[in-house]
Amino acid sequence: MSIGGLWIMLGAYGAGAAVSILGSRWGNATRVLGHVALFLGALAGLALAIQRLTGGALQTAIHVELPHLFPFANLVLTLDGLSAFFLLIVSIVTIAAAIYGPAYLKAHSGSSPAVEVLGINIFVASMALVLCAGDAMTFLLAWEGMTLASYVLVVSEGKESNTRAGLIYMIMAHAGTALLMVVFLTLAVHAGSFDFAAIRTAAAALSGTERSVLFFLALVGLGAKAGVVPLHIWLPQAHPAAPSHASALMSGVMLKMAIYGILRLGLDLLAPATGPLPPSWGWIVLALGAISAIIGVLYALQQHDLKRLLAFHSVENVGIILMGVGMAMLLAHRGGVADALAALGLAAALLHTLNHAAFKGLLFLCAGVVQTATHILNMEELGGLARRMPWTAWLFLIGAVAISALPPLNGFVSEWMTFQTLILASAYLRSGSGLAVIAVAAALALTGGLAAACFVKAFGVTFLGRPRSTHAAEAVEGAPSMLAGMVLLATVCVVIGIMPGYAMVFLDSPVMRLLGGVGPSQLVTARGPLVLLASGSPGTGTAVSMTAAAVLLGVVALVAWIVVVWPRTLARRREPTWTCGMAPQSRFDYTATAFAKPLRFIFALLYQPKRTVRKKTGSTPYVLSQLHWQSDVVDLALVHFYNHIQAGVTRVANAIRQRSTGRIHDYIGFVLITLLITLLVFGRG
Amino acid sequence: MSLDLAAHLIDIIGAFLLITMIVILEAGDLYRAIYTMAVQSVFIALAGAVLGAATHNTDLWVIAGLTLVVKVFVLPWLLLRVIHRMRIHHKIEPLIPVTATLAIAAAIVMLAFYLSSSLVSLKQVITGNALPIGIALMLIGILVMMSRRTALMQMVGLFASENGIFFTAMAISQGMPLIIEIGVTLDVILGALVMGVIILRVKSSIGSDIADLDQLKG
Amino acid sequence: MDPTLTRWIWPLVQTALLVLLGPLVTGLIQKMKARLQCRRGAGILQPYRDLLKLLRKGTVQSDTSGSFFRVVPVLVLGATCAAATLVPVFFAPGTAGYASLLPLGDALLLAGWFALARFLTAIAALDAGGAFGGMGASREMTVATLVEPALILVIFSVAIVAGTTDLRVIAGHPVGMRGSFGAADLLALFAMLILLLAETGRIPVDNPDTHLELTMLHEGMLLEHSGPGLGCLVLAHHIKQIVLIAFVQALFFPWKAATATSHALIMGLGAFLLGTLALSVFLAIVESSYAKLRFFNLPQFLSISLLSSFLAVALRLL
Amino acid sequence: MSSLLWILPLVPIVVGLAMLGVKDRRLLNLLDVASTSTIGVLVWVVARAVMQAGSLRAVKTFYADAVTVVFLGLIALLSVTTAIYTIGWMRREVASGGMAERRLPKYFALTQAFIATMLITVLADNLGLLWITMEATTITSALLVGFRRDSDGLEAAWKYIIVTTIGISFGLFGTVLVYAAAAHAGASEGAMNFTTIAAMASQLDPNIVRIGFIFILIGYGTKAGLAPMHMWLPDAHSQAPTPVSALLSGALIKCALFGIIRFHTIAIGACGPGFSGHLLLLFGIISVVAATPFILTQQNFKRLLGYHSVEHVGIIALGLGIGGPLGTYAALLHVINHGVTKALVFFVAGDAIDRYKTHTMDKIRGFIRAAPYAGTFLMLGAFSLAGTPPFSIFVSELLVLKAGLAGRYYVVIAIFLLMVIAIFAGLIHHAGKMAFGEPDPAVPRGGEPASGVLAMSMLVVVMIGLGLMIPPVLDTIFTRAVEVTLGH
Repeated sequence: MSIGGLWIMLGAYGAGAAVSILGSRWGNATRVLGHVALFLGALAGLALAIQRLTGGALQTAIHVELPHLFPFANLVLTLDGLSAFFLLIVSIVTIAAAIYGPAYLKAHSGSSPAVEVLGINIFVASMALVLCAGDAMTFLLAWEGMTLASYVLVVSEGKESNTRAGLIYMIMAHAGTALLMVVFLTLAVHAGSFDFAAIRTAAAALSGTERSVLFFLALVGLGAKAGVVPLHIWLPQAHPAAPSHASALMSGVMLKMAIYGILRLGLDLLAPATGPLPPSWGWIVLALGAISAIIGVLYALQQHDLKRLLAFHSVENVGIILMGVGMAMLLAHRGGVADALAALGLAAALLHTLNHAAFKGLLFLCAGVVQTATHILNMEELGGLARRMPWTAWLFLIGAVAISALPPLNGFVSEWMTFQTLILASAYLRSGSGLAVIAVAAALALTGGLAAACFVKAFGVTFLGRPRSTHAAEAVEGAPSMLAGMVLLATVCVVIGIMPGYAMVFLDSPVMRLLGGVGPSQLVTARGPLVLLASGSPGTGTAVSMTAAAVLLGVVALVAWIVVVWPRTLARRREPTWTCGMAPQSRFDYTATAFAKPLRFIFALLYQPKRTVRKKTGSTPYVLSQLHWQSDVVDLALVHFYNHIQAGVTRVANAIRQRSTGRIHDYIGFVLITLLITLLVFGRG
Repeated sequence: MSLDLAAHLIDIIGAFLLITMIVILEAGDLYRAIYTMAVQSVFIALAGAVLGAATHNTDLWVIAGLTLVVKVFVLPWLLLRVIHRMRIHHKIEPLIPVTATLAIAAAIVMLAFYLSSSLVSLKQVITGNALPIGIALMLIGILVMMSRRTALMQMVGLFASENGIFFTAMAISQGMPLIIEIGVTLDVILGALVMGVIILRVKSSIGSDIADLDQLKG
Repeated sequence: MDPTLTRWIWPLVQTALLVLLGPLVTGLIQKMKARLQCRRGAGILQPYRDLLKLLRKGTVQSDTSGSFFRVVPVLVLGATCAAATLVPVFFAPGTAGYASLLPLGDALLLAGWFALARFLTAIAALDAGGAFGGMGASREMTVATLVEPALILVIFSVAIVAGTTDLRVIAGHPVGMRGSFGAADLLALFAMLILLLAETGRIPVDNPDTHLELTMLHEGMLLEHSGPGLGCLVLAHHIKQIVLIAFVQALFFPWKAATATSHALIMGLGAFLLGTLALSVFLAIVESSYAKLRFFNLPQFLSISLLSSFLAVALRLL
Repeated sequence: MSSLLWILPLVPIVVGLAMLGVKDRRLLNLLDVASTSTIGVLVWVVARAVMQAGSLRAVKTFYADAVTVVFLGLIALLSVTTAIYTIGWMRREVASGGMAERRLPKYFALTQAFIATMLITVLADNLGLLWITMEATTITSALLVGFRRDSDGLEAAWKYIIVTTIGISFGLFGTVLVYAAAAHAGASEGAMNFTTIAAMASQLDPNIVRIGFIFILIGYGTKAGLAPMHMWLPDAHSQAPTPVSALLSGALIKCALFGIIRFHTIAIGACGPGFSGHLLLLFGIISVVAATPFILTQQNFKRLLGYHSVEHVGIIALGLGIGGPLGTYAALLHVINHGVTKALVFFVAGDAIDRYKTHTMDKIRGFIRAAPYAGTFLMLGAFSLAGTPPFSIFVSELLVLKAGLAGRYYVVIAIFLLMVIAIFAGLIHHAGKMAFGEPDPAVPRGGEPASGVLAMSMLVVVMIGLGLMIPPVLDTIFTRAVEVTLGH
């Protein structure tokens, strides 16, 4: 089945891409067929991944030789535990996106169906190929293919803003790829082959410093893709620009390809043959994680564009994932307790990867429905949608609770595991390093709090209160197929949240592939799938049962409902909201800007908020006839780093270009002088 | 004629060539530059003849004749026609002051000697300074092209520097194979024609010296 | 008694106790405040009366609010009660935490439940679509973001030693783990007391008994609720308060019965009641001797707790 | 079989002469396509023969080995596609009055002559003949550059012919020196033939060859557009009629490179791989660096492409300079890849410029909407030039990179990558702005000539094909070519 499954999956994606030749003439047919192919491919991928993950952790990797395309590198596909797990993620979100897609695109006829179908199929296919790549060449090809396809999706609507977003995205991604090329080619040179197997052995022979240099180069390259601060600037611009189900795939899945790359390089290819990794790796990844998490969520708080807000949250969640990865790198192969903790940390990271894919996908799809219904993404102009589109509202709420890491949904589980790893690790490391780990834990806590605040704002301002624009007032619920896709992802969130034990099985083979030792299913669910267990050494540790917790919540709430609120015996009236006696209107609602104001003040250092207030007074200066109030925050990285670079380069380039006179005598002079100098320098041996 | 006599003559001719080149370089008048170029070509032809006599290599005679015809008569005539058709004043205003150009020329000559001093093996062929003079001629020719404004001077400089190449070719290896020499000369004539055509076309359509055009830049 | 039965029984008994005593503590504090302010004040059972009254009243719901608005109160109550099951009151068989069939007692989950309750309350406040609700929600969430890290650090300062975040284990091993009550504990306790003020919404962070829009945080969010719904939220607030008080004791004064002998149980219960009384007094005194801080001074105030809790952790580790 | 070698250039010469007598545009186009495709077929045959025999020789001075085949293939491919593209392009030009009916025969004849000279250049074994035809390419193409007879065109033509002729004369001097060296090393018969000299390279006086190679590199480098001798290139390539630009950028500068490669081989034999390699490396990186600022701030579409040629010639020189089998392989591969892509982009540029009646890129908007095919090809070409897969240039740049890393030229690689990224940014910026958005209503929509689309699609197929695989046949050709170049 395995190899067959691989081919079926790729074939389906290929077919989906091929559908695009139908072109725009039969637009709907193209859309539907293309997404059907996408769906089937993802289904095959899902089956393949599950079969691979549940078929015993240590079974040998699937290994497929591709046709001999390049004389200097033979392309190989391998599917081991790690790849399979990420393939699982890709497939799940893709299935939802494929169900959701057609109706959404039908509503947004901004671009040609052919391009969209081609783009999304190749996009997903190349992500699958990145995961299945068994050699550097395939990896690089698929990696750039992924970038290119997503670029097509970003610019597919052809608006100026999209073009700009796409440009920044492409530049960052390409720079990242350049670094990856350097890393992989250096390895290939040493290995004498692009094959990962050969590279693995060759890397083991390298000196520690060489390996560290390569790893950090790769970390920067991959970080640019993962949106790690300060390489994140492209992300909040590019993700919103794409069609929503593509955004869901980009934010929910594509970033994870970078995580995969970090794991693949850090813990597999570049890892020393024996013994622990260089501590610097783990620490730096940990630091990046903490910074990205906090900065990401802080900037998310100040966004009023729904999709931009979600994009910034991807930065945050990548940070959280990196925390787990960092712990795993820090503790891996140190023996005893450390190994168990490393496994726990890696499991946490991987589980959060899956969770984030689920709820971030869900949230982007919801945002897509809102966009479809109102053609607005600016929260300030939305509001009151809950009554007109209850399904979307409830699903968004589920996503919000999950991403805010609140029980009883999946976000809490993975963050709980991360927390447990951090505390147990700090107890294990003691002293300074232990304290550093605790600091990271505090950062994680802060992140959680901010995320909650941010999503109270996002949900409340978007869906509750009164509609603040006619579009919002006339919104209609999304098409059933769109809702179906969202429900699928919501189900994943709930199931993993309430019964996380059953997800541990999937984590076994990736964790054991990278760390050896015992998998999470022995560590975390040693006491059966209903109880989660976080413990370094046997006999100690913390146990929690999400199932029981959820049941408790349900029972109490149900009892309270039946006993107290539900009974109809009591009178129930509806009156306007109390607004100190004035007639309430939508302008009384708390806006997103207002909601985020306290935090804007507290973290002013980071935001450097600019506010401009223009008052127009009437006859007397005491009567305001008009008040214009505007406030915006800056992205420090953008303002203090990237803009300077761009300006500088342009200035230099212009300066040089001004020099060129266009006089033929100068041309001749250059030739002559070059000749003379060259003769003078190299003329005599 | 014996070889070392030939070598001696070639040396003298080389000296004359350098002199003519310097005259071209600081020529303030188109006609003078062109005539000097013709004279220089005469010396090239002479060199060919001398070598031919010395080495009994009939090809060299042909080459000498060819040079005489093309470089001494055809090209100057062509240039003069162009001048005539353009009816331009034939003063040459230098872009770089003449003294400076002369200094550069001196530097070039020294560089040429410096370089050729490493080419021991060639010394044995023809004693004397054929090679450095050849290099110097060619480079100074280019110097003329870059330091004088009018397009015609650029053509003159080009031909002069080609003289340098021919001289070197004869001096260090009794000329290139005949057929190649002919082809090269043919190219030179063709090139000259095309250049002349372009110059005239610009003069007629825009009315300015083409070497002054600098619309395309950056 | 049958051990499996006890495993099931004790958490429920303790939870029930907390739920029942919740309003009483509030009443107690109100009474003491009144006394300190030389008023007679209402009887300490007043909160119960208020609750009963609320549950019997009809509801007036804002015409803009929707289904969320009605569902949230019960969910908040549910979350708070779920949190209540996690904190040991007087009985904490130390080993039970790790091995018990029904692992209740994880401090992180406790924090999680409170966060959920707060999240939902804030959302309901926005649903009404008034400025007060929004302001309350905004400020409450802001304070929460500052409280969370400190709370986590306090928990960790203890958990590092215990090697677990299970409160029943922490409370179950009074001497064995931490030895005497050291400097680290003192710092952590100090931090926790500040958090107690913040989380229970009391002066100087919040003012529980005013509806002046400029001062209120938590009350602002409840403004539009009425009848049973409001009842649920108020009750949830009472419970949250006592749960936090119990939480403080579980972390720092873990005098719990380790075995199910009647003697030990009575001792544990007594200890709990005394501790609760003490903390109530503390709250009352602080409330009546301080003024409410300006909202934008809160960060400094809370950062004190953040710092001291971090120092506590540092002392533990270094 | 070997007689094909002199028949090959004869085809365009004969056809060209015939064209002078033809007035009808369609017939001229037909002849054009016919002759070029004949060339294509003949090249195919020659290639097969060379693959079997290893090398071919005719009338003592025509010679073809694997390197020749690589360049022949490029010239043939570009001539054919250009001929096809010219059909539609010429129709537009004549209709818009850009090209007078009566001058058509001259134009086509010149093109044929141009192609013929290029063919002889790469077929010549005699280095003198190589020089002569190289100069001839300058003369013929200069006439084509200035064909429109407007001030800019003539200025460009003048700069082009003067500067490259200077370069070429340096080339001649270098040739003379090497020839002398060979003559003195005792080669009497055919002392000017590449094969002879290469065979006895080790006996040449390294000092002479060193100076000779410098002259060759600067001289032919001028024609190849290596910085800092490149300045004429953007002028000429931007002013020439579009099909000619495509040939200039795609094929002609490669012919100059062919000359350099020949002498590179000799230099390797005479003074070891170090000397010529390092010079090429130096000028390669200089070209890449020099091109960057002009690409970033360029406003004129065709000038942008001109500077891009400078960059890519630099990359080829880089590959040659890094040397070794891998680097040389990469360089030769890049010769093909860049030729194909650059021709494609010039075709697109021609369409865009005719459509929007401007060279300034800021005025070009929504090209994809206006011309779906050309617009899409523009983006594809831009990404290919920028070196992203699945396009061919990615592969060759990857190999250059790998060779550089293997040779531990870390500094060079670092500079190279920085520049490539900057250029990428500039290129995608320009292309994106042109391709997307809404064209203003005045711009004609659709109506793309089938011939143009066909020509472009042919190139795109090659471009993507070579990006996805290197067929074994090509691989063997390139491997042989590498051996020849490195003188094994």
